[in-house]
This record gives sequence, structure tokens and C-alpha cells, in this order.
Amino acid sequence: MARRLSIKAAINEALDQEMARDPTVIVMGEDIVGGAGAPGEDDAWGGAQGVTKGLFAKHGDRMMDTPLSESAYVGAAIGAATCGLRPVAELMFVDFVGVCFDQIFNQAAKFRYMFGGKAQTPVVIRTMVGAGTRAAAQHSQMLTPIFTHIPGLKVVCPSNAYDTKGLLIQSIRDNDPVIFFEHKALYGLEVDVPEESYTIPFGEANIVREGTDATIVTYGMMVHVAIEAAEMLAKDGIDCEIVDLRTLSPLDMDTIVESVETTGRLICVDEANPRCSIASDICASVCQEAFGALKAAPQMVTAPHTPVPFSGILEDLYIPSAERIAEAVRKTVKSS
Amino acid sequence: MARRLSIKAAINEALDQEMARDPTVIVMGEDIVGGAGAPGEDDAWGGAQGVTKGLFAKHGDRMMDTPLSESAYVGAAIGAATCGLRPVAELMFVDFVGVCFDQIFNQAAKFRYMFGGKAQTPVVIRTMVGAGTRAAAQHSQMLTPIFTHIPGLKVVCPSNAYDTKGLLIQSIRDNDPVIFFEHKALYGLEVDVPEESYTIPFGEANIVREGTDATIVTYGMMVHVAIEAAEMLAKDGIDCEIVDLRTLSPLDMDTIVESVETTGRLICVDEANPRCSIASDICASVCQEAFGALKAAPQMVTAPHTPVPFSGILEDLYIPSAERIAEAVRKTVKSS
Amino acid sequence: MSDNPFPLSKADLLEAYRKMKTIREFEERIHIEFSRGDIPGFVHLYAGEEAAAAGIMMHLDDRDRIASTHRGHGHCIAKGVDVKDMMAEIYGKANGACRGKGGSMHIADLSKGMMGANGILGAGSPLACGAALAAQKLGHGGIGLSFTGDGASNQGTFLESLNLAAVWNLPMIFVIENNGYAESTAREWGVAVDSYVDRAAGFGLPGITVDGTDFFAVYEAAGEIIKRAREGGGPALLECKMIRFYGHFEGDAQTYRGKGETENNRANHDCLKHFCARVTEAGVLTGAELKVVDDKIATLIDEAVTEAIAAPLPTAADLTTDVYVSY
Amino acid sequence: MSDNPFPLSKADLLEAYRKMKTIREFEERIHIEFSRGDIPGFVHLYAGEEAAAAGIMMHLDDRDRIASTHRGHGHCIAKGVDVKDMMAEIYGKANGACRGKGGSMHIADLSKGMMGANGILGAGSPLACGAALAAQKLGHGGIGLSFTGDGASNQGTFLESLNLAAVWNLPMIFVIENNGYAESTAREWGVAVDSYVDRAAGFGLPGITVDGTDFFAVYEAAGEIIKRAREGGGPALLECKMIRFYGHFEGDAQTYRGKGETENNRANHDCLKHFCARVTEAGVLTGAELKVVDDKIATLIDEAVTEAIAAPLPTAADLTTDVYVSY
Ligand SMILES: Cc1ncc(C[n+]2csc(CCOP(=O)(O)OP(=O)(O)O)c2C)c(N)n1
Ligand SMILES: Cc1ncc(C[n+]2csc(CCOP(=O)(O)OP(=O)(O)O)c2C)c(N)n1
Ligand SMILES: [Mg+2]
Ligand SMILES: [Mg+2]
Repeated sequence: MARRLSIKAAINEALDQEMARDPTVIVMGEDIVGGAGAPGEDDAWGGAQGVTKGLFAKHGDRMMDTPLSESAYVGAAIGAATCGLRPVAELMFVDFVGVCFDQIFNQAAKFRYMFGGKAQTPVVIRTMVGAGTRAAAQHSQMLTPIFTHIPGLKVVCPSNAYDTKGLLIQSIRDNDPVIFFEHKALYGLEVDVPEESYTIPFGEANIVREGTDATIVTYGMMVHVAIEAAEMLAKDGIDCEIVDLRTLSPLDMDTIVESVETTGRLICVDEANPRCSIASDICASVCQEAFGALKAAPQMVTAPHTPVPFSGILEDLYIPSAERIAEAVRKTVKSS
Repeated sequence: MARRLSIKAAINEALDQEMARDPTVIVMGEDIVGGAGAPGEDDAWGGAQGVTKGLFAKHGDRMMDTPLSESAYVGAAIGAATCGLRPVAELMFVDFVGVCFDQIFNQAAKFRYMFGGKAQTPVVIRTMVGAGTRAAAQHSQMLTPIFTHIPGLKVVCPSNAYDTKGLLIQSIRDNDPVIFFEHKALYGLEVDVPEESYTIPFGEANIVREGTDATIVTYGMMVHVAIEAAEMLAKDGIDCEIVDLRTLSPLDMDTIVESVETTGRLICVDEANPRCSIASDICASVCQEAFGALKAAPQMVTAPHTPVPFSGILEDLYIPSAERIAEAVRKTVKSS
Repeated sequence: MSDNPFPLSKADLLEAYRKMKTIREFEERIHIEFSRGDIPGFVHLYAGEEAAAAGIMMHLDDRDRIASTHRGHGHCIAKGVDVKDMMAEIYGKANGACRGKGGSMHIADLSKGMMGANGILGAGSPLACGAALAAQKLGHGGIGLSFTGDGASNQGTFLESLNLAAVWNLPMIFVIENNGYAESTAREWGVAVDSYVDRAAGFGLPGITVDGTDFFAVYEAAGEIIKRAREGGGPALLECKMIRFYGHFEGDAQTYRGKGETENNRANHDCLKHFCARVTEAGVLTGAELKVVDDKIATLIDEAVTEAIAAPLPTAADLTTDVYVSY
Repeated sequence: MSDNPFPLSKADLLEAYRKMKTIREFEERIHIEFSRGDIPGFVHLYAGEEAAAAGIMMHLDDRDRIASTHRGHGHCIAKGVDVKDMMAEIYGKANGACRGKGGSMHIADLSKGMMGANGILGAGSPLACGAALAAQKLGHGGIGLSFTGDGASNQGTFLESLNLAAVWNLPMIFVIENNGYAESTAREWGVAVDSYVDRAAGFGLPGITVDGTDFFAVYEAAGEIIKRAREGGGPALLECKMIRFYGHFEGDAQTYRGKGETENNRANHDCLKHFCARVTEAGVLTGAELKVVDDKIATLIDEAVTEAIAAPLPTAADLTTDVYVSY
């Protein structure tokens, strides 16, 4: 049975179902319950955005509020994952990763390799990404490329509630460390989501719109902006295919290349900063693998090489827009 | 007057000359003097590789040994840079950045933008990168793409002692935060270096070999491997041009594009891991900017998507080789 | 009028009151404007905690540098950042303290020794140690000072800084703003030790705990350790126990609070009321004198909001400037 | 033969001796082989510090997890990691403990509760807290334990872990291996506080300092706090004052040492000599009994080196495996 569910609710449900199914799943983070030690309501927050609200009542002390020490508790989640638990640690904003990056990129990501295949680290790190909420330079970043660069991490960034639920359940059951990116501007977005538990495999991109003239490859919030651009372009008779990557690592190159072989045109869209980005990563791989299929220069549409500005007028210009995407598509269509 | 100088000696000389010239330059790091508080020799180490040896005798307490707290002392260097000093902080290995990343990417890199242009942060972070010394997964990484991704940082990675001296002096005088990458496998490499102080501007790549058939774009140690590859290829009549980027951010796209417009073939070589790398960054930008100039699919030669292995036999396979580069060049030449 | 029993002159008392009251009015007004929906982003109010900022900042001048937190308005105002520039910044305007690029969580003014509010917990302490180091090396007699919340006192950056300041004997003051909560979580839940003086001792730093709602207690304790730091006596920690009148951020429903907690705090633990009572009861300042200050502040805040609303927005060209000093 | 005055049985004393002596012989041999140029990479030797590893590990079993440091050989051996697997790993061979992918700084064996040596200072403490958390949640009675050098005790990761363990009341032991040096720098230069017991107190943890060259002192102190942690009594810190016989890493010229420092250490502060003297003087073990152990160890180390040298290298295919469990 499917009902309309927001991404927020889908995350809550995925965590709930996995905790019910597997007693080794624990969830931790700052104020993910809330009100600990305080005189008022227990479960007062359910996380900064209320995503985990209600899970404390069902799962008790497997829902753990942490002190404000990301290195310690993210590291503890990672350590516990090598000792028989399946922790899901919340890093409130991905922007905070600078205080605990070592535990993620040098420890979790490298254990299996450094130890010659003798360790497994089934930890999930859930974290909010993205701009659009006037939260400024230290609460609005994507940083997806930094994690995607690191071998040993799996990197997930869903664009809708259906994928969110299936990918989060997969992330929890997966035996490798997973970084699970939730775009804060999408939390409220609802689609049909089955009540039952289900998984979506990693490394399978989703073609959210079929088209013949150009391939737009993107992920996260940009999927929706790309759809908007495609609708604008459709009026001009330009028919875009949109590939929603869903997982950035592993990457579904087959689907991307197949699409480009049909359309001959590639537009890579990334809300992250441009240098060494997901956009450049995919653009370069396609050029190397499927150069002959390209009828025109590939285009990249990304944020500028600047921090995220506070003022709404600037932030709106910072985030890649449907207009900028449409313009890039038109450029590829015109030039061939 | 030029003498032959190793990269190590060039760094030492650049620091020495800048400290002599500008009393606000201070140098700090773990054991960069060495022997502090110990009964034996003062200046016992001069850093883990002896790079700063001898500077303590000349500059006294402007050479500061730090406690083993990278967040605190790198952050202090950054803070001091906003208060009238020009600190050069050594992060012994770039692999340690995970414990102090916030201070670099959220603080130093963003101050100027977040504060509306009203701050400047003239700090240099010197750090060792690269594989080849059997130092394994946590002492051998490049991580150059991670820093290049971040707006607000300038990223330097020289390939020889001449560039090292000029770029380090420029880094110290520059008013922006600079990450200065020193490849540990190159420390001993000598070339002619003038005694006088000089600077090399950022954003100017160096064509270390002229050629007409293919453009190899790279930086750091890979410049030397690319030269080896070019020499192999020259015997087969394939004439490579090699672009040594010197600074990864800012990036000298003009020189790259100009070269590709002549040769029609692009090979991007990067010792870093492949995803969201410098190789993919340049490859994608060239494809977007100069698609028409490309006669064949561009090629990327990088480390594999794995941590750095310990065993010498594996590490040697991990590091991009002249053979692999030559093969990639041949592929572009054959396919067009 | 009786003799002045306070360690501050009348003028200084008025200045301290002006600082505190300006903060209060600034925050109360932002609370209103935010609820109207006019102010974007995350806003954390300092109302209730004014005595700490003012008691400390009365000892500092422009040589001295402070590193602040996400809850930075009070520190900014007490350190002398222009209130209209701040308001314009919070509205995201081109004439804001950060030209609209920073917002509430990133207000800075280095010319006033304000190194920045900070969106990252604990991040200010290393930076302020750097300011202290610069003061030490340049010999200008200034100090570095960082504010850290009770919750943020568990960040490694803060803890490492305690040791760094101790081994380098920096002219550095660590202020713990202990308001009993980190977001919705009680302090006792996240910190196992009762006193921050003990924590400081574990790093070799002297520490002192004061009632942060008592301006005079803060003033006295801060004065002593700041003087010592200035004279080369090294770093110290000051814990201020204080009260946050509003929620963690604007929009916080605060269901974790006890019944009547806020009402009781406002009625019985208001640092401003406490200050006014002390100075008027001692007969050093009159209600009328305070009223003059109040009126000026009311006008200032009114103007700040009106002007901020009317001020121009940044333009598209501003998006890509100010990333680097040189390109 | 007299009564046994020690809190360990004769068999346990022999086992403790075996651990210590194996570590010593392993390290002395690596020192020789390294200087021959046969061993690649960074190698940090534990010789001189054996009593700490053995005194602690005598209380642990395979449920218990330890997180080690860059100087990890001793911890591995004392925790039961196979010596031949270790030697093969240090030589980078395909049959090494990590199949040649990790090397000296990354030896691990989770089946023995050894979570890994670590190239990053302080990184082991959060990880071991995770092990303690898993033990707490799974209820199997195990504990987590991390080793941290005196220098690394200034890392934020370690300091945050003290607080985490305290507020979660984890079955967690923090061992400070205070050998007086961090690389070439004296401990006193990098840490402003004399005793790690004070540092622990600042986080609400009980602490105890012992002479880490005295096996019995370590054994006793560790036993008490480990027992308490196992029974739900919460975390504690143990500082072991000890001596590093060799340089920071192999190749260190050690000019920072005082004249005769190492000779004096070897002659007068050798934990193994001390142990042997105690047990033989008490008449509990004889020189002959110890000699039997020595001979076995000599053979083991000889074989380990010979076999490691003869062992096959990894092959090209190994380069890209073991990055993920599933691809
Ligand atoms: C490194 C980091 N972790 C988490 C947060 C999210 N956060 C912002 S304020 C806050 C609570 C801070 O509590 P406290 O330090 O006591 O300061 P207060 O808000 O009470 O002034 C949290 C968890 C952050 N900004 N940075
Ligand atoms: C985060 C980090 N910083 C620096 C280093 C480099 N380093 C390795 S060992 C060491 C000294 C450690 O001293 P201590 O903690 O006392 O341990 P010991 O070597 O004495 O056993 C240093 C600085 C590192 N490995 N990781
Ligand atoms: Mg608080
Ligand atoms: Mg030590």
C-alpha cells in the first residue's frame, strides 16, 4: 500500500522499520531525541528538523542523543559498526564534517582495505546538504564531491521520498560505510511510497524523464530543477532525458553512457561548487568513454566557485536555475 | 647566482628569506624545530624530514613547535593571519587534515566571502603529499582535489625546486590562504635555483616539454613520470607537450586550451584517486571549452579507486606509471 | 547622591547599561520581526545573557580580539560593532556588516576586534588563540578571547585550544557561556563534570565560575584574569552561568522547558533588572538617567530596522566577488 | 619453592612473561632487519614499554576490543595477534595479517579484538568507545580500550572521547602511554599539566597513574578499573609512565636525548629485567623456566622472519580488491 509521504517521513519510516527488524540497528545524533535531561517533554525535537520524531517512544535507548562531539560519536558509530552493531549516525549538517572528517575518510573508508579485507564497517552517516534556506556559508554546502572522491565510501543522494526510503534501507543493510545525503530543501516533498519495506540497489541510476535530444545527468534537488528546465525546453521542441544518479559512488556509468549514445548531448548539473565536482567527474568520464557519441561540447551547470551567500537574492543566483540549465541544453543543441 | 638545490633546501631557503624580510612571518608545526624541552640537541629534527632544520638558530622563537593538536595550531595560524601575522603552518602529512579540516575549509577559506570582503587571511599551510615511500593508506594520499574543490583556497603543488622556491615565497606574500603541497618523493630532487628571492605568480602553468601530437596535463611528481612517458613515446615519433599546472587553484585554463588547440589530444594525469579528481576537472573543462579542438577522446590516467596499499609491489602499481601514460597517449593518437 | 560603591565610574556604568540594553532591545525586536517572517535564515538570540558580554567587554578595547559563536549578536554589540550594520546584515542587505553575504551567524568586524560569529561549534577558540599569539608576537598588549557554549565545550577544537594556550602561555581567555542547554538538551546530559573550572584544571589553566546574570560578578572576575593575561600571566577560563530567554533558535517550540521556566527566568533572573536595581538602589544612577539611555536605544533600534528594510539588496555582481583578495 | 606472593598464578606469570618477551624479541629483531634495509615504510618500536601492554592485556579476552596507535606491535602481540602474520605484514607479504595492504601502522585482527594500529594520532579513542558501546548494547560483558601517547593526548578526538565515555557511562578504558616524548619533543613541552589523572577528572573520569615499567603495578591498577568497567561502573583512565628504548621511528638519530639516557634506561629501567628479578627473587619462577620461554620465542621470531622473507608478494589483482564488501 502506497501513501503520499514526504522525504522526512520516508526517512523516519525507513529507520523505524529497520530498527524493528534488526536489533543491532541504533541511531545517534545531536538532539535526535531531544529534551534529554531537561524538565519538559522527552523526544522534544526529533532532530533539528524533526526527522526522527517519535522513534524514541518506539525504540527507547537505541535512539541516542549525543554530546556535541562529532569526532567522538561519529567515530564511536564507526567503531561500533566493526563490533556487531549497525549504527546510523546523524551529522546534523554536512558542513560540520570538518570536525570529524578523519573518522570518516581515514578510518571507516579505509579499514577494509588496510586490514586486507578482514573488516567490515556497516555504518550509515545521514547528513543534510544543500542551499536554499538562507542558512549561509557554513550550513548550506553540498560537499558531495569530497566524499565521492574517497575510495571506500558509498555515497547516496536521493531526490524523492520513494528513493529515500529504499536507499536508506539499503544503506542500513549494506556492509560498507555509507554517506547518506538529505537535501534540506526537499524534506517536505511528497510522493507515493509503499508501506512495506523495500530496498533500492546502489549503482542504479533512474531515468526520471525520457528524451531524445539531450541527456541531463544530475542528482538531489537539481533533479527537480532539471525537470523544470526540460518542461521549458519541451515547449521549444527540445526533448531532454534526465538521469537521476541516486548514488554517486558507486556510479551507474552504463545508464549515463547509454543515454548519451541516444541523445548525443550531455549536460551535467551539480549544486556543488564547480572544481573537481560531480559534474566534472561525469562529464570527463563520458568524454573518455563515449567521445564518439557526443555531437556537441558537453556542458556543466554548477554553483559558482564561491561560498554560499546569505542574502536570498544572491543565494537564488548561486543555485543552478532551470534557466541556466535550459540555456546549457540549448547551447549543445545549437552547436551540433 | 643559481646553484643546484633540492626541493627540501628550496623550501628552507624560501622560509629563511621571507622570515628575514618580514618580521610578521612565523613558522609553526610539530617538531619543526624539535628537541623542545628535551635534554639533548635543540633543533634536533627540523621537521619529520629535516626541511626546516637550521631555521631555529636564525629565527629563534618565530619557529614554533606545536603540541600534537592540528585543529588548535592550524586554527591559531589562521586566526593570527587575520590579526597581522603571516603564519606558515606545517601539517606534517596531508593525510592528517581530517582532524583540522574545519579550520581550513569553513574558516580560512570562507572568511573573506562571509565577511563581505572585509577580512584577509594570509596563511600558508605546507603539507606533504603523495605515494611511493611505503607509508601506506594514512601517510600517502594526495587529496589535492578536496582542497581544489573549496572556493577561497589557493592550491599549489610544485614539481621542482625552482618552482618550489618561487611559489612558496609567493604563497607567503599572498593575502589569501594557500595550501602548499610538497611531494615527499621529490624532496631530494635538485635543479638550478637562484640565491636571490623571487616569486612565481599563481595561475601560470609551465610548459615543461613542447610537443605537437598530444597534450599531457599534470602536476607534482607526475610531471616527471609524464616526462619519462614522453621520452618513451618520442622514440615512436609521438611528440608530447607537457603542461605542469604548478597551481591547481587558480587554474591556468588558457595555457591548457592553447596547447590542446595545437595538439588536438588531451591526457590528464593525476596521482590522486580518480573520482572528482584534478584529472576529471581538467578533462571536463577542456571538453566544455575546447571540444572542437579535440581529435580524439581525452584520456585520464590516475590512481585506482582504492586507498594506497602498503606493499611495494602494490604501491608501484597504484602510482600512475610512464607505461600507463604512454598507453593513454597512444590511444588518443591511434583513435584519430 | 551617595558614594559609588562599584568598581566602575558612573560613565562606565552607563556604558555597560547601554551595551546590555542595546543587546536586549536588538534581540527582542528581531524576535518580533522574525515572527513576522521578514528575517531569513537561522537566528539565535542572546537575550537574557547580556551581563556576560557586557561584563567582559568593558575590559576590552580594539586591540583585543574576540571569537564568537552562532549566538553572536550580543558579543558584536558589546564589542562595538555598529548596530545598524548588524541589522542590515541580518536582513541580507548590501550595506550590511558583511554586505549581505554573511547573515546573523557570520557577523564580523575586524576593525573592532570582532573576529566573527561562527556557525561551527568550538571553531572560535583556535582562532582566538591565533589572535592571542599575534598579540604576543606583535607585543601590542592585546588579548584573544573566545566564547564557547556549555554544549560546544565538548568540541575537540575547544579542548585542544585550552592546551595550546597553556603551553604557549598565550594572553587568552576562554569564556564558557553556560546557559544550561545545548539546543534542547540539558547541559548535565552532555557534560559529565559539574564545573568547568575542573575541566580547565585538567589542562593546567586557572578557572573561575561566576553568576553570569550578575554584571558585577562577571566584570570583576573577567577584569582580574584579563589583566593577568595582558601582563603575560597566561590564559584562564571563565564560566558564566546564565539564562537564555528565548528558544535555541527562532522557531524553537521549547517543549523541553519546564512549566513556568521562562516566566520565572524573566521575572527573577533578568540580568538587566538586576543591574538596574543595583545601581539605582545604590543611588549611583537614577531611573531617569537610565531612561535617557533607553530612549536613545529605542530610537536606534527603530531606525536600524526601518533603514535595514529600506536598504538596497546586493546585486548579481556581488555573487562572485570577495572570494579572494587577489585572483 | 616458596609461596606465590603475586596476584597471578604461575601459569599466568609465564604467560605474561611470554607476551613481554615476545614483544621485545620481535622489536629487537625488526630493528636489525630494518637497518639492513629489508623492511619498508615507517616502523615505530614498542621495546621498553612491554609491561604496559602485557599488564593490561592479561585482563582482556577476545570479547574485549582495543584500539592501538602507530606504535602498535606490542599491543597486537599482547592481544594475541599471530606473530608470523604480523611479521609477514611488516614485510608486505600476501599472507600478512592485512595481506600486505596495511603494513606496520595498520595491523589489525578483529577476531582477536584488535581493532587496528592507527596512523592518525588520537583516532583510536572514538573507535574504542564504539566497541564499548557495542559491548554495552549487545550485553556481552566486553570492554573497549584505547591506547594514546602522551603527545596524542592533546588531540581533540581523544579529549572528546573522554567526555563521551563519561556521559554514556561506557565500559571504556583510556590508557595513556606516557613515554616522555612525542617524536623529538619532551612531554612537558606539549602538555601543561603534570598528571593525566587531573585531565581525566576534568571530564568526570577517575584516573590512576602507575609506573608502566612495573608489570605488577600496571596489572593491579588495570585489573581494578577493567573489572569496574565490565560491571557497569563506567570508564576510567590509566596513565602508564614508561620508557621508549628506540627512537621515535626507525631511522631517528635521537640527538634530542640526554647523554647516556638510553644506556641508563636499558640498564636500570628495563621492565623485563625488573619482572624477571621479581619473579625469580620471589622464587616463583626459575631462570630455567624463563629460559624455556626465551628459547621458544627465539625460534618463533627466527621462523617468523625466515618465513616472511620467503612468503609470496601480493599480486596485481590484489590492488583493487577489498575496497568494499560489495561492489
Ligand atoms: C560542529 C557543530 N556541531 C553542531 C552544530 C549545531 N548546533 C548549533 S548550536 C548547537 C547547540 C549549542 O549549544 P551551546 O554550545 O550550549 O550554545 P548555546 O546555543 O546554548 O548558546 C548545535 C548543536 C554546529 N553548529 N556545529
Ligand atoms: C593527527 C596526527 N598528527 C601527527 C602525526 C605524526 N606523528 C606520528 S607519531 C607522533 C608522535 C606521537 O607521540 P606520542 O603520542 O607521545 O606517542 P609515542 O610515539 O611516544 O608512542 C606524531 C607527531 C600523526 N600520525 N597523526
Ligand atoms: Mg548552551
Ligand atoms: Mg610519547
